[in-house]
Amino acid sequence: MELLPLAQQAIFYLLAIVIVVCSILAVTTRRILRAATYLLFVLLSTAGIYFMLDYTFLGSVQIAVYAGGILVLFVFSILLTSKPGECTEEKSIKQRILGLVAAIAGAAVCAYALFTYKWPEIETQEIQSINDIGHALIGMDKFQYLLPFEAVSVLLLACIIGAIMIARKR
Amino acid sequence: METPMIYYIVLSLVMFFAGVYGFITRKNMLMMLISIELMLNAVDINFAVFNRFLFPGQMEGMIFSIFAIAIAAAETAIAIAIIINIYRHISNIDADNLDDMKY
Amino acid sequence: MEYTVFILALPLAMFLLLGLLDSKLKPRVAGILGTMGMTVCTALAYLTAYQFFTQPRNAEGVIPSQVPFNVEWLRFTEHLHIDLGIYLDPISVMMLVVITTVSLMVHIYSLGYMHGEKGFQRYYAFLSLFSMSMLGLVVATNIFQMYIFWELVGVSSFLLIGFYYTKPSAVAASKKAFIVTRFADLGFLIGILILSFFTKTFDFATLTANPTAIISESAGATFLGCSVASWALALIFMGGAGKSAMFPLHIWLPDAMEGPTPVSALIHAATMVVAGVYLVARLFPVYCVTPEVLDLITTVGAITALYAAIVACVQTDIKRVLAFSTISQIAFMIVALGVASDTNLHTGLGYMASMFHLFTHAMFKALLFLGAGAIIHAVHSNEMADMGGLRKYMPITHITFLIACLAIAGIPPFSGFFSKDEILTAVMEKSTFWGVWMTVVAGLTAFYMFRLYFRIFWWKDTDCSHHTPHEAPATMTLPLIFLALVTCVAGFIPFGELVSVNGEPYHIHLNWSVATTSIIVAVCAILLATWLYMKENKKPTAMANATRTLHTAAYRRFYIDEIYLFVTHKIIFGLISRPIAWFDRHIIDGTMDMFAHVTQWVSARIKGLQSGSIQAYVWILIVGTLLIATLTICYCL
Amino acid sequence: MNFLSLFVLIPILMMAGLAIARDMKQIRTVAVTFSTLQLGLAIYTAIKYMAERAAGNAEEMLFQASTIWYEPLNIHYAVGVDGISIVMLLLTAIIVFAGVFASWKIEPLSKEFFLWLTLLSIGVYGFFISIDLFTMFMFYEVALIPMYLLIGVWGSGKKNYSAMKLTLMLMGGSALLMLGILGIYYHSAPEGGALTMNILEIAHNNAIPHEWQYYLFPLTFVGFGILGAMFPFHTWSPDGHASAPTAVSMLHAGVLMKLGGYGCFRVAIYLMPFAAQELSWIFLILTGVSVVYGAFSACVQTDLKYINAYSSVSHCGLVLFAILMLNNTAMTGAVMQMLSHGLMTALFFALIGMIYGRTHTRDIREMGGLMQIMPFLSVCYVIAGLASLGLPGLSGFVAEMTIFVGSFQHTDTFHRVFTIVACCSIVITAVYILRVVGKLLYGAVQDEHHRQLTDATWWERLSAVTLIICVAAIGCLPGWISNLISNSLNAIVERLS
Repeated sequence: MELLPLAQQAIFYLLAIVIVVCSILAVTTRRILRAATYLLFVLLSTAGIYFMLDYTFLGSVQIAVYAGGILVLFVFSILLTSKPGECTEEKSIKQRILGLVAAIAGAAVCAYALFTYKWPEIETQEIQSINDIGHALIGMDKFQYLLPFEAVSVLLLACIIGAIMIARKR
Repeated sequence: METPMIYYIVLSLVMFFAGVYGFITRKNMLMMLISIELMLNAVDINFAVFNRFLFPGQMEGMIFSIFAIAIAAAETAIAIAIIINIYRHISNIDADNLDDMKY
Repeated sequence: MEYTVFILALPLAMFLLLGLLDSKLKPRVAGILGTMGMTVCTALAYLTAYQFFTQPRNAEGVIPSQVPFNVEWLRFTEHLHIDLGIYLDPISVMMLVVITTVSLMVHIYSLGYMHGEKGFQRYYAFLSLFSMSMLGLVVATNIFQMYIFWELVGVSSFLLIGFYYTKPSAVAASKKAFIVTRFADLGFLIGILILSFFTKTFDFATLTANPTAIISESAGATFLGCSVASWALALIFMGGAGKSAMFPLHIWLPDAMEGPTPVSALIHAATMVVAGVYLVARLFPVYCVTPEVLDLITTVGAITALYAAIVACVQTDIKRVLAFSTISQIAFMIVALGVASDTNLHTGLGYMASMFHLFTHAMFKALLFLGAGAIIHAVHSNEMADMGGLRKYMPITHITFLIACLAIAGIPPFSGFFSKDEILTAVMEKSTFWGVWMTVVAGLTAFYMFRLYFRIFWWKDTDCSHHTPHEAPATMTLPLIFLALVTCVAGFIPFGELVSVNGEPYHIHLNWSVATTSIIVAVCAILLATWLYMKENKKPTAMANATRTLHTAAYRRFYIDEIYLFVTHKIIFGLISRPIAWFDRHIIDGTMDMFAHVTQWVSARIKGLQSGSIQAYVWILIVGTLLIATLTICYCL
Repeated sequence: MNFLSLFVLIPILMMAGLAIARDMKQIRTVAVTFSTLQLGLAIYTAIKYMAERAAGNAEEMLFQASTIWYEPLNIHYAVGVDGISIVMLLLTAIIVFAGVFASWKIEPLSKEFFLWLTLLSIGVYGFFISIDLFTMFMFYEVALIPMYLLIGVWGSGKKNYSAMKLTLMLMGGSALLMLGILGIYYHSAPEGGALTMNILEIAHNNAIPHEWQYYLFPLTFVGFGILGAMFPFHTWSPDGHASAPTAVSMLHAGVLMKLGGYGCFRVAIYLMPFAAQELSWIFLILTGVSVVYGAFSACVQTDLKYINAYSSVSHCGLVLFAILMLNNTAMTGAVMQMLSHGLMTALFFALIGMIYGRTHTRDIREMGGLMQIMPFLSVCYVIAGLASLGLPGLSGFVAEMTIFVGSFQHTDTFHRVFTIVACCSIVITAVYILRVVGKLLYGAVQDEHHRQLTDATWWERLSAVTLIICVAAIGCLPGWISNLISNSLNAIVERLS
């Protein structure tokens, strides 16, 4: 992508704002369907981030699997388990404040670590093509991942069956 | 590539702790699941970002993200199946009500 | 003289035979078998005595002691080992004769007395066991062998006292006898330990050959102000005092009369109870080096003699009277040993006197007990109240009993006179105080013996309409007659020629001043008894009433038994055992259980953390992670 | 193959035989055959051992053999025996033999009972023949675990509580022991040498630093001491024994408790002589207390098994007490006391089991006059009692006297005074033994129902008579066994000086 640096910056900030705002809204809203919607925005923006990093394959997977697959599941399950317009119960204000404190404290500790750490300067290099990714996923050499790939496929299959088994009516 | 790496990481940091906050303050299990998704997503971003900025010639991070996404999908499917099953049993999906397996 | 082994082996074989074949044998056969065994044994003992005393004396005029048999039984250390052997010297040979004689008499007597009793074979088995143990005790070559047989006689005494095991009083008496003597034996054992630790030997010959070893080896070590040597010997004497029923360890002996009467005659009058005297005599040269212990022995003996004599005056159970008389007479022997202070013939007179009295006393006391047995056999009661006027029905018993009474009262020419005279002489020479004291006791002895005699044979004419007492069968009268004969002649045995403190012959000569005094005292006492008890009258009751407190106290044996009961039940059981048992259950075990309870309690608390609430887990996770992270940042960066 | 391994092999074959046995008759046949074989083997070993010694074989342990089975920690299956092990093996074989007859009619699950009992005996035999620390420890655990089931399943009274308590406390001991053994292992050789678990090699290397001995000695001594019922870790014993079935009580009090004393010799004293000398006084006080304390406790108990269990505390206390005197005579006495106590306490428990099986009560207040009803059992009980209170001619006397004389030879006054304290136990022993005899056997019959009861059957007689013969044999002819032990102790005593 040959975007101008400025434009790139602008897009990044846009995505960043969307992510930050939507993730906070997703965890604070009392309407669960809205939360799912906010999550959708977050996921899509994340895909945008991946595109910005030139990981187009990852971005596509993100949109296809997360935004396309998982979120649909969420929406279905929300519709199955709650009535329209119903607000979810929340914990007491005290607990929420405590949670907030914990989250902020965690964030502060992490941020401190991140900002004090000296990151190495690395030269930018050419990005691997989708070809390479494909080879890596089904190759058997070093830095190639056929076994995990197959394991994940079996896992997914097992999940499909398992999910059906668990969720079916008895 | 003018946007420095740290920007991305801070972004994922915010997302992650938003997830943490959601996880510990919401009663509804679906909401907790959504929070988990947020956290997972934040981690995925980190993988990708570290790969992109620190090990540009390789693709372990990205592949990890792909697997993480796949596993998240699997996990969500199972979790939602379980939640639906629980809902059938107790017409409610509040985590507080689910402590039969304690001890 | 290797055949002496059979003196021990025969009774042992009899015990095993009768014990193992218990009910397979006919009672009669068992009795005769046991008696025959004992007869052979007695014959062998007499043969030994004859050969021993007729052997040539050595240059000093001493009959050399012999060890015809000795095997090592158990080796402890280089120096210390228990041997089993046979040590023959004048006193052990004398004891062999006494024991086998009395034992044989008792065996024969029991054929009649125990006839038809349940457990007849068992009785003879125990008698054999006892004879074996007692014989083993007297021939012991070393102090540990003596201790071994000491314990064995203790247990056979226990078994025989508890012969009528269905009778609670007999069971209690046997228990008491065993435990009291066991307690005394503890002293004996500790004494042996101390003695052997310093002298490095158990052997009598070595110990007595070098009696000062204990003093020199212990090198002035003291404990509570007394030298260790004194402690050792005093503790050994404690063992002897327990067996010989010295005050205050005498309490078991009167109760031991619960056993069959022949057993009382054998064990609790003639043989086992003199074991303590024998023990002191055996170690006499060693005792001589610690005069303070000899003084202790004298004091204990004198107190016991007076105490027992007073108590004997008021008892109404005839066996009890005899029991206390036994205690008193043994105390005479003990006093005699105590006043003998050295191993030369003159100052060591008490030694000879003690042994002489042991010999004569064994005979006449056995006679008294067997006679009492015949009486009990006839009237089926131990109580004086049920007796009286028996002289007409039981002439043989009457005569023999009278002879024995005269002997014990110290009337010449019966054996008791000679031996008691020697004792009084020896005591008198040492200290006039004890001499007078013992003479008074001798007078008391004459009094209570004749009180007994008159109450049994005179007093009143019993109403015999429902049951006529009859003379005992021949198996019972024969031993009486034999022992009576012995009592008549024993005084003329030249005892001092055979047994004396250093083995040299000693010519017994009567000290007429002492003898006259004692005869006068004894005759006065007998007359007093005659006046009081010859015919049924109210004088004794009146006297008892006049001295009510003293009489009751004496009758209750000055409450010594009550004190013991208090100590054992209230203090040992109530204040030691029970608290310890409680402590064990509740404190020690409670602590162990507490560990278990604390574990359970803690786990019950911790399991709350496993609440099943995911959010709680996450909370803990977050807090934990934060903590670790913070700590890492603080300390590592 | 070394013939000592037969001690483990025969019980294993016995288990196989039991596994295929189908009815009670076959089970008994197998049990009797194999326990007789074991007894024969033990006697054969003893004779062969004495023949070897007589032939001048002066090796410390005879019939040694060793096979490595776990390389990384240098753990061997190493066997060998000396006089002490021989005595213990004989004891085990005799008690197993008597125990089989004592449990002739065990119900229910007889087959399983004998299987577990055999496993227990494997552990005990293995422990006594091993000279490798770890293998020894392993056999020790093998002996402990079946106990839990044997008490828990076939016991009586509060069996679950007792089984749990016993197992947990002994496991606690094992934990200390494990630490101690590892500690010894890591100091078993001088700097740079090959570490070893072999007891003889460790003793030969003599490399355990003194400051380490201060830690390792208490660990191992207490670890084994718990099994030897050392005050204040003895409380498993009364409850455990009271609940255990007859044969298990016999084997446990008779043999398993001896593992403690044996271990103290073999491991604690032998390998750490320095600390043994330095620290012995602490344990001397504890064991001296337990001698008198156990006897006093026994005086007021009313349950027959409790009386006997406390008497075991007292007698086993004497074993440890004598061991700590650290001289040849006292230690000989300790081994003899182990043997003697093993036999007579087994006899006691066998008789108590037989009486309990008839009267269904163990409370002495509810019984009386048994002499009239079951004379054989009562006479045996009296004999056991007399052995226990130390009657000459029975084994207890020999053992106790050896201990007392040996202990009193100690040059230190403190030790001698404590010996006198321990001596007092013989009087208290007499008190509680006679109390039971008087109450239980003599006197009038308490319960008229008891009059219908029968005397011992032939197998019960066989069991009791076997033990009585052994007790009397040792009591009458103690010389050979005392020599056997004392010669083997020389090696240990030499290391102490």
